[in-house]
Amino acid sequence: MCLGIPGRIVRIDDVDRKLATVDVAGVKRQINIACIVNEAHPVEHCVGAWVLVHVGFAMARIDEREAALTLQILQELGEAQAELEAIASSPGSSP
Amino acid sequence: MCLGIPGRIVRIDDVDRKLATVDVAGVKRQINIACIVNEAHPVEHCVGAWVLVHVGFAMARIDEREAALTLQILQELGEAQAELEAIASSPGSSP
Amino acid sequence: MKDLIDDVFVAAFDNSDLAPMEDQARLDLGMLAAAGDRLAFTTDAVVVDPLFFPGGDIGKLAVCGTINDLAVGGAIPLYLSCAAIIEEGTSVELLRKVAQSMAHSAQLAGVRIVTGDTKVVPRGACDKLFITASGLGVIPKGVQLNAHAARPGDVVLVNGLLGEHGAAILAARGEMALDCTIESDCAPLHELVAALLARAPGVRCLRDATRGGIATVLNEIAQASHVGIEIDEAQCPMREQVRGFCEILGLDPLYLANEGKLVAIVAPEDADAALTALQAHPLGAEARIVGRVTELEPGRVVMRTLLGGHRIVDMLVGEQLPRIC
Amino acid sequence: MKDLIDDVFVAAFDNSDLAPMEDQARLDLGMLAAAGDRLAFTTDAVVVDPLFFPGGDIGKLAVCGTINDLAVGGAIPLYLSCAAIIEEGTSVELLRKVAQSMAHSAQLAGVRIVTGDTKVVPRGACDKLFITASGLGVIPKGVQLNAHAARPGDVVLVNGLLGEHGAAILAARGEMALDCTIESDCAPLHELVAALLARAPGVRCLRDATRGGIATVLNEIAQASHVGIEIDEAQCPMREQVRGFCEILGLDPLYLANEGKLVAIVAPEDADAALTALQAHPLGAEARIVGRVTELEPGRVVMRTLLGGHRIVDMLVGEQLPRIC
Amino acid sequence: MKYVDEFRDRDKAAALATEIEKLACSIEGGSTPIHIMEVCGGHTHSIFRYGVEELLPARIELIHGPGCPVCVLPMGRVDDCVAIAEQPNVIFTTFGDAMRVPGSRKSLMQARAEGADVRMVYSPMDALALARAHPDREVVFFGLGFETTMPATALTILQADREAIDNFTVFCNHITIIPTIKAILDSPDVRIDAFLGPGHVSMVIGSAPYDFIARHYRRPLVIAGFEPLDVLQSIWMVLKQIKEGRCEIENQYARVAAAGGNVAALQAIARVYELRPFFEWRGLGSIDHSGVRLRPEYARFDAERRYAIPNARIADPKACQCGEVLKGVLKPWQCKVFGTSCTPQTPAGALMVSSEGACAAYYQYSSAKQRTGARG
Amino acid sequence: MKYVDEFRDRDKAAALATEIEKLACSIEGGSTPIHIMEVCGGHTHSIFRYGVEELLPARIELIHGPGCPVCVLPMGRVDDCVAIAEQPNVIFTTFGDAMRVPGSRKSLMQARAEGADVRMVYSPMDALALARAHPDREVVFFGLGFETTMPATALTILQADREAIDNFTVFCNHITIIPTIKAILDSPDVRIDAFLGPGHVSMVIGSAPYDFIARHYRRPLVIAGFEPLDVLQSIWMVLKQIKEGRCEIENQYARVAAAGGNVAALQAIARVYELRPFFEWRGLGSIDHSGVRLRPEYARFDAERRYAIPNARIADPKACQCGEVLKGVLKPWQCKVFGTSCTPQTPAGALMVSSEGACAAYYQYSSAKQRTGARG
Ligand code: SF4
Ligand code: SF4
Ligand SMILES: [Mg+2]
Ligand SMILES: [Mg+2]
Ligand SMILES: [Mg+2]
Ligand SMILES: [Mg+2]
Ligand SMILES: [Mg+2]
Ligand SMILES: [Mg+2]
Ligand SMILES: [Mg+2]
Ligand SMILES: [Mg+2]
Ligand SMILES: [Mg+2]
Ligand SMILES: [Mg+2]
Repeated sequence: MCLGIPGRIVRIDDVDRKLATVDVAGVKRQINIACIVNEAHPVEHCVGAWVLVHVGFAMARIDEREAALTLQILQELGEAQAELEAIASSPGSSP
Repeated sequence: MCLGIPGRIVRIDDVDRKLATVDVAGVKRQINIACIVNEAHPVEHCVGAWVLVHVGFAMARIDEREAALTLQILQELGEAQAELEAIASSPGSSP
Repeated sequence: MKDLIDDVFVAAFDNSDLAPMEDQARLDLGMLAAAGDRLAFTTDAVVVDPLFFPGGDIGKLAVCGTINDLAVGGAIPLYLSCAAIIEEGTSVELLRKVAQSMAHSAQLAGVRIVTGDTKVVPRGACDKLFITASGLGVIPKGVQLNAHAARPGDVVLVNGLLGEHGAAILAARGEMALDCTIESDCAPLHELVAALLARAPGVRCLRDATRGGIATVLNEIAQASHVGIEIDEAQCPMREQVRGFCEILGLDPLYLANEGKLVAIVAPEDADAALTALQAHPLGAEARIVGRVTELEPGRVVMRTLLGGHRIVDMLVGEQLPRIC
Repeated sequence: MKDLIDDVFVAAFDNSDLAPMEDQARLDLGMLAAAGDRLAFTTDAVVVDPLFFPGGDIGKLAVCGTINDLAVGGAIPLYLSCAAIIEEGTSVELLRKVAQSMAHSAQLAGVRIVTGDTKVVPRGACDKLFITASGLGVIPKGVQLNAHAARPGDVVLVNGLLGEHGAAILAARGEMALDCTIESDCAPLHELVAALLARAPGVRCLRDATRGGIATVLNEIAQASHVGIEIDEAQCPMREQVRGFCEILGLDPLYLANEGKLVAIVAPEDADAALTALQAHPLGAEARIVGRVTELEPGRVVMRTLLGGHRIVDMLVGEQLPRIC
Repeated sequence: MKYVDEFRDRDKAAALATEIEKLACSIEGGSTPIHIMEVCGGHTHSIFRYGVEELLPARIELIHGPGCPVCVLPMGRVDDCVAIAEQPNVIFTTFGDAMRVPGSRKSLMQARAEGADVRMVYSPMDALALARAHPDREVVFFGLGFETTMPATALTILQADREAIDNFTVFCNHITIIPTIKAILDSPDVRIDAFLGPGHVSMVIGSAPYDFIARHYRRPLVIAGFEPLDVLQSIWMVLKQIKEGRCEIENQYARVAAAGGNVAALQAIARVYELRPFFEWRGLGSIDHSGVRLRPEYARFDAERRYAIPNARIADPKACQCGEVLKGVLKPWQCKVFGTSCTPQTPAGALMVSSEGACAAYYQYSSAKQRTGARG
Repeated sequence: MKYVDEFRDRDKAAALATEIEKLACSIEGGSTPIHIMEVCGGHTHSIFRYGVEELLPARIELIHGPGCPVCVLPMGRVDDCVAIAEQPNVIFTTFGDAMRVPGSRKSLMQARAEGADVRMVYSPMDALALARAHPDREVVFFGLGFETTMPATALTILQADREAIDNFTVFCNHITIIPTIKAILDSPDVRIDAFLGPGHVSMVIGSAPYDFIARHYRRPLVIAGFEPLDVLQSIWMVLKQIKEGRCEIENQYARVAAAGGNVAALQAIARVYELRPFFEWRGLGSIDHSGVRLRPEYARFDAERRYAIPNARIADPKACQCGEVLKGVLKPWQCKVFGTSCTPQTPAGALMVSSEGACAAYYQYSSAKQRTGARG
């Protein structure tokens, strides 16, 4: 449930009503950003932010560092395997 | 103005509301006959009557005798002319 | 829904040339070229309301109308296409009835429905069902029928009683609450045309007198041929109920649509042969010579009235409306 | 009104084969038979909403769609009919634009609109304008393209980026308030097809991937040929915006309509030639081999997913709806 | 069709034509034209539909009078109809005749094309039936016509009253012909020697209301039926009066129009309507006491009171000469714009709209010879 | 697409699959299946769309949970939607997902085909915009979804309140997943070893609400993202917990779902909704405190109060075994009517309606092999 798609805020449309335009792969749509603004993150400073969009609302900011961490784990898994495979298939290894 | 067409009443549909069905060359339609009924001509006795229909109302009974008189005049005119022509074109007449 | 609807039509039309798996029918050109030297191609969008009416339905109308547009060019009608635009929510039962009527009409007429399309549009985006039929036929070598071929002295024939389709449709709509037994004359005329052409080579031009009635067709011919046409009101065959219907609503029956009537312009020497040929066919039993082509007032149709006077029978401006004055 | 509208179309289509005075076009059969041995005949009802959209309009769509249904049979498209159903009150200016677009598209494609019909229906009885176009073409001798001709081992090609028409139309309707620059791919494919057939005689089957997208077309071929088809998600060419559009609305781009894309099933030995031929044409620059025909699960289309797993690509049930879960 | 076909007979017409020819020759004054006005559009229609004029001697000139309620409808009234029809919840019902009459911005036909719910009915009863069938909608009936049609509208209102139907109103534009005939006879340029009287009006009002025409204005009048033989016979009767120096009200249409009219119909008229102080006629201007409206007792059925209508007086187009044609001063084809900027497709004046309008009739039914004005 | 494409990578998937395979082999119990329930329909969709199961060892069996708000919508609620949509002046707005869900008589799609004004929207804000644009109509929004969607509806109601829009109401069918997970864990025939937690619900509510699953029910749970690598990685994390004997709430989806959830969203939820005493779930029956309704302060935006709705409890079809499938007791293809009387064209149960429904997903995306039940 709850189709969500990452998008980047490219314009603030209405500061009072907390409306902004988000860009998803070049497709734009006006969304409500009330859930991702607060005193630390005022509406005006949202341009450029990556958010998770659900039914026309930004429901979360996407944490770039966390995303990178997740990918890094996957990367390392892959590399570890590649090494193992390389060893397994190297001429000198036992069958 | 005032397209009127002769038709014959073939059925009484509603005595109270004075509605009847009229037949015009086999085409039937419900009409209002309030204007052609009175104590002398109650609704119930209208079947068979020829009436002049205008916008869904019977606006007059058609007087068969008067119609015949009119046609008779035309008929006589025609016959009188035919006689004259016959005389004019008869071999013995002057050219 | 969509698949179901496709099935309804495909199932009804089932024949060897209908290839529902392909995007196009493929017809043997050698066979066609053997039958004649020209291919006739026509299309008609049918939007009749109501869909079912005395004497026919939208399906029969689409098939017959397209056959007739081929036939009046002298073509032997062979193949039809059928494109249906359907309002969401229209019952499959209704569609099945229409599809079967099309299939039946086509079969009776010896033509095949070989390709088609169906589109369902949202509720309110169309009025239940529209059908567009296109038709292919072959014109035998030597047959030359042209709207511009009428010559002064030619006679004008019709193959039967006029105005029945138009009156039947108006009556079936029920808006004027008129009750009658008028039926649409909807019929395929290609066999009648074949019989006519076989016996009367002097046929110059044929035209089915659909929307706008014979008045419109005669005007089109008069203009295309730069001739005058004079018809005689007393010779225009009409059912008594159609006359009554028109008198009540103030309509002119010459402008009422026909769907099984044609106008034939025939060289004078073949007039009798043409009349005989028409009358010998069931769809021409009431055929009549209704007028002749003249040199007077080229482009204009004149009618000798019942009274013996004359009036112009002009092109219809807009559609005829019922009137009370 | 009616006459005015007839004039709009007749004036726009003006060409020597269009005989507005006759009920049918008459086409030389000798010339047709010289070009091939089969006549291709097809029809499409076009009901697109909105009438004008990025990359095209209903008129261009009608012309291209009908040309494409001829082209994928291997036919050289030659003649079109045009039947327009028009809502009372639709502006003549709009109709003129559509008619001119049809005429322009036909001219560019080298086909002629030779017969037509227009019907005006009361306000509310249709949604502005529907166009049904039928088409005639000639299939050259020896060309044999059939939906049932796919064989295991054949390759599956498409001529370019998928899903653009469907996405452009959905976006143009504005209901989902998505703003993008996706344009319909609406284009006539007959020249591309001619180029393909000239270089790759091993083409077994072509199909334009319109309503229902390539998913539907592949299923039709798999069923008609009793073969399995496996495509590779990673090879399906798609514009980034189309992918984004689909992600936002939860749509599957494989089911989005195309109006300038075809699926080609080609014998393995001609796969490279086919790809080269397609890529050499402007409408095939993004052509790609997207899959192959298999012996497994006849009648079924399977996709190797981006992840390396597989899923079935079934026939679409009803139309795709935007979703949030 | 009984009472119809007998009156369309070609042979009888020929005989009548011969008699008329003879009579016309025998009337003193040599070749001076004899001008006969058929007041009623129904006669105009019949004359053109059957080519009656062709059977008449050159000396007889028919003048096509103002007796078509559609033709004399001023543009402002059409605008009012459109304004009512465009109210959100209204079903506007009308006879087909009024659909194409141009208003200053659009006709009812155009309003319908733009989305207004305008429906054609055959009878005011059908409009009332629509009101019964759609209690959530407001049904307005466009009451149009002379005395012939007035009773139908009146009886429909009385029926609505009996059934207490509250979503039915009438936009009353009924008019009466008598003051208009008087106005024409009073105009200085009038050229009318005799009248054919409107048979269906007389069917309702009888013949007495025309007495002043014979008595004060010394013009013969024959109440005429609508079949072509009726018209020919009435012309013949008129000529006999002229020949014999009589000025009387005679009745050719006695089979339908009784001398006393129709009592029930007159009662319904009296009960429902009252005279307006004046009413605007297209081409003729304002004429006193020439229209009726609903009495206050039936105010709740009065669309004029229920809807805010513009009620603007729109001047006839400058080039339009309908007034002169209606008075018999000009023949239709003598109008500056006849056949050029005024055609049935693009009517400038009302006489080009209805098939009863003299200009439309000439345009549609007359030969090119007549159109160019070269008439025998 | 950033944050999307990286998580659909074929090579990384292969590497993960190998690790999962190794882990699964190394977990004690030999070939006993390891049952992992993905609670959320979004995961189910992703699993089928990308063929994730094919990459998993035979020992791992995924159980597709009740986390699709469309699938668990009872028939009676669809009937209520239809009843509201068929009110004369209503524009009924809904996410496309709900259009085809069968009610006892018809779906919203069928109601629309029969003339009801039903419109699909992408956002509740769009429904509110419709209300602004059509002040003469009544716009009803069908509020559907778990905690992820609740804030959007709540914020829209708050906006309507600020603007004093009086033709906008919400038919609130929002539900909450926690009591339902608990109900499933309490059922005697449950066979679930671990959970993938719904990442987008956690984006709103954080991770704390799941603590009881680890603490009381001793099942590991990994909050998972929705891209296929997210799902695979979460399965790998779950297996690691099992292998290591841990029962924890872990978060694979930290890039989106913060531990504390979204404060603003939770505030909006708290302000607008209150828990219902119970709510009916299709296939699962009534579950206490599993749904929310509008607080009395927002009663004027509550469609349940504005419209007379049937509110009938319609029993699931007898043959329907959605409940068993939802609990993981049956695989979809083991249902008596799967693929015969229950297909996506003619869904008997809700799991066949939405593409997130486990049965529809099996029907559409799985190979014939799986359908016949002969699964490895
Ligand atoms: S031609 Fe037109 S403007 Fe002139 S009198 Fe006739 S209707 Fe009036
Ligand atoms: S097959 Fe149908 S009835 Fe059976 S569990 Fe699935 S959705 Fe429910
Ligand atoms: Mg045609
Ligand atoms: Mg035709
Ligand atoms: Mg024709
Ligand atoms: Mg098609
Ligand atoms: Mg409809
Ligand atoms: Mg086609
Ligand atoms: Mg097509
Ligand atoms: Mg195609
Ligand atoms: Mg036509
Ligand atoms: Mg519309």
